[in-house]
Amino acid sequence: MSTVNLVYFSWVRERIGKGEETLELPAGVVTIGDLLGHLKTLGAEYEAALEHQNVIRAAINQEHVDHGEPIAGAREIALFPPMTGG
Amino acid sequence: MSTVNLVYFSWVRERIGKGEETLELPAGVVTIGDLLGHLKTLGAEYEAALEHQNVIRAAINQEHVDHGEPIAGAREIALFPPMTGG
Amino acid sequence: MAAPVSVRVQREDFDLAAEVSALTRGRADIGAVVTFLGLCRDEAGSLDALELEHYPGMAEAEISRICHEAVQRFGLQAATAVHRFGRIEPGENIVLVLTASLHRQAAFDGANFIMDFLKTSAPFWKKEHRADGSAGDWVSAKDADDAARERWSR
Amino acid sequence: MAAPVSVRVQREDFDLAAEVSALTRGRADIGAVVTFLGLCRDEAGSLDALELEHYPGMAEAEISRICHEAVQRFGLQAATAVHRFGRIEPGENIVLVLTASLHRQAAFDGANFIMDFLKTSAPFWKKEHRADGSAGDWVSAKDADDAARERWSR
Repeated sequence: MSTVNLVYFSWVRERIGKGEETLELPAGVVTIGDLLGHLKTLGAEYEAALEHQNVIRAAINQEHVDHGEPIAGAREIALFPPMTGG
Repeated sequence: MSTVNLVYFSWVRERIGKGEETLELPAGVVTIGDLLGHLKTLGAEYEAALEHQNVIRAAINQEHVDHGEPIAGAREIALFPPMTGG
Repeated sequence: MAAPVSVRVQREDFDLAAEVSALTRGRADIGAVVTFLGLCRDEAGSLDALELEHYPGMAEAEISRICHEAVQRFGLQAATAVHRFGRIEPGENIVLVLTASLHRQAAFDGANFIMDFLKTSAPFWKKEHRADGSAGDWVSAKDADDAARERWSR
Repeated sequence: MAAPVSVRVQREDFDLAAEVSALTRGRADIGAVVTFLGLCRDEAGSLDALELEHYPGMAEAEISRICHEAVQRFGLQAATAVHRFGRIEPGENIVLVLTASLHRQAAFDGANFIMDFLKTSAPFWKKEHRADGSAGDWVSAKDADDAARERWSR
């Protein structure tokens, strides 16, 4: 088990119903993709937020990463939709 | 014979030694190119100013024209080097 | 000397003239300054306001990374970016980018590059509040913005 | 309604913030404003000042033609250009171009287009006064500026 701080933004945050949380992850969760799959087992709100898994963007320690990125050692993992600033 | 108002700028003005003048043109002067050729017969200062005839730019009534442009009816003809504003 | 990069993410409005002045003051080696100002449009009266959410910390970090890349790539003398968050009404400022360079094309390209990457990489999300009081939607990312960014791929 | 084009040729300095404000004030339909500011460089201390000569009347007319073409070509909501003449010292402003549009790329392209044509078509000529007191030369036109203009040929 490893502990990870998660932060959510925009409609990912709204659908999950919270902006941040700390979770214990089972050993099989190695990459961002694994994490998304794991979160979807935690309830309908996670399923709704992460339904279209391929559009979800992720950042580890405030840097963009792909879904294949290993999460070992991450202080903070952020999940959010495509950005619409500017 | 036709009468034309000429204006000069930058080093064309400096070499000719004046910023404007009114000239009577002989009948054979039809285009800007003809005008440049005629001016060069008027003295060493014109020859020096218009020596590299192909780099001289011209405007008729404040609009850019090519050397082949007829000058009939021109109120004002301007001769100047390539522009360097901005 | 590394070219100065200044990035701020803030709720309050910014002052374009003050930013230009901060960038050019006391130096006579800059030939060109390009500024980009992004404003909130009223969408023909249908928009009451935008609510801009951002990822504090990462927003500043990501915009800094983009600005430094632009400085490097286009040889800029300086780059500044200011992005607002919170509630922004039609006609109000959202984002400001400034670039300075010896010659004009670098400043144009640098500001254009920064905006293209800022649009698609800086962690900001816009929610619309409609003038008719209906629940606002999150603005969808545009394919055109991804395409604009792809122009810069070498 | 035709997009407003404002062109001025003047000896005195201009105020960038006032020009942006004049262009955006009282309207909430503009999404992007790009400004280009051209400044006099000191050329590593060798330049005392530039003397800008212009063709009164044609300078305004030619810049107006360029701005109207940019408005038409890029669908701009507004365009402003101010060009100074006379003696201009290092660090001082020379030229200002502003473009406004719904979306950012039109404003970027419009300002870039106006500057490329202004450089090669607006009747201005720069003479250098050197810091060592030697007689200044007229600045030569650059092939690079002609090439920049040719980019826009359809």
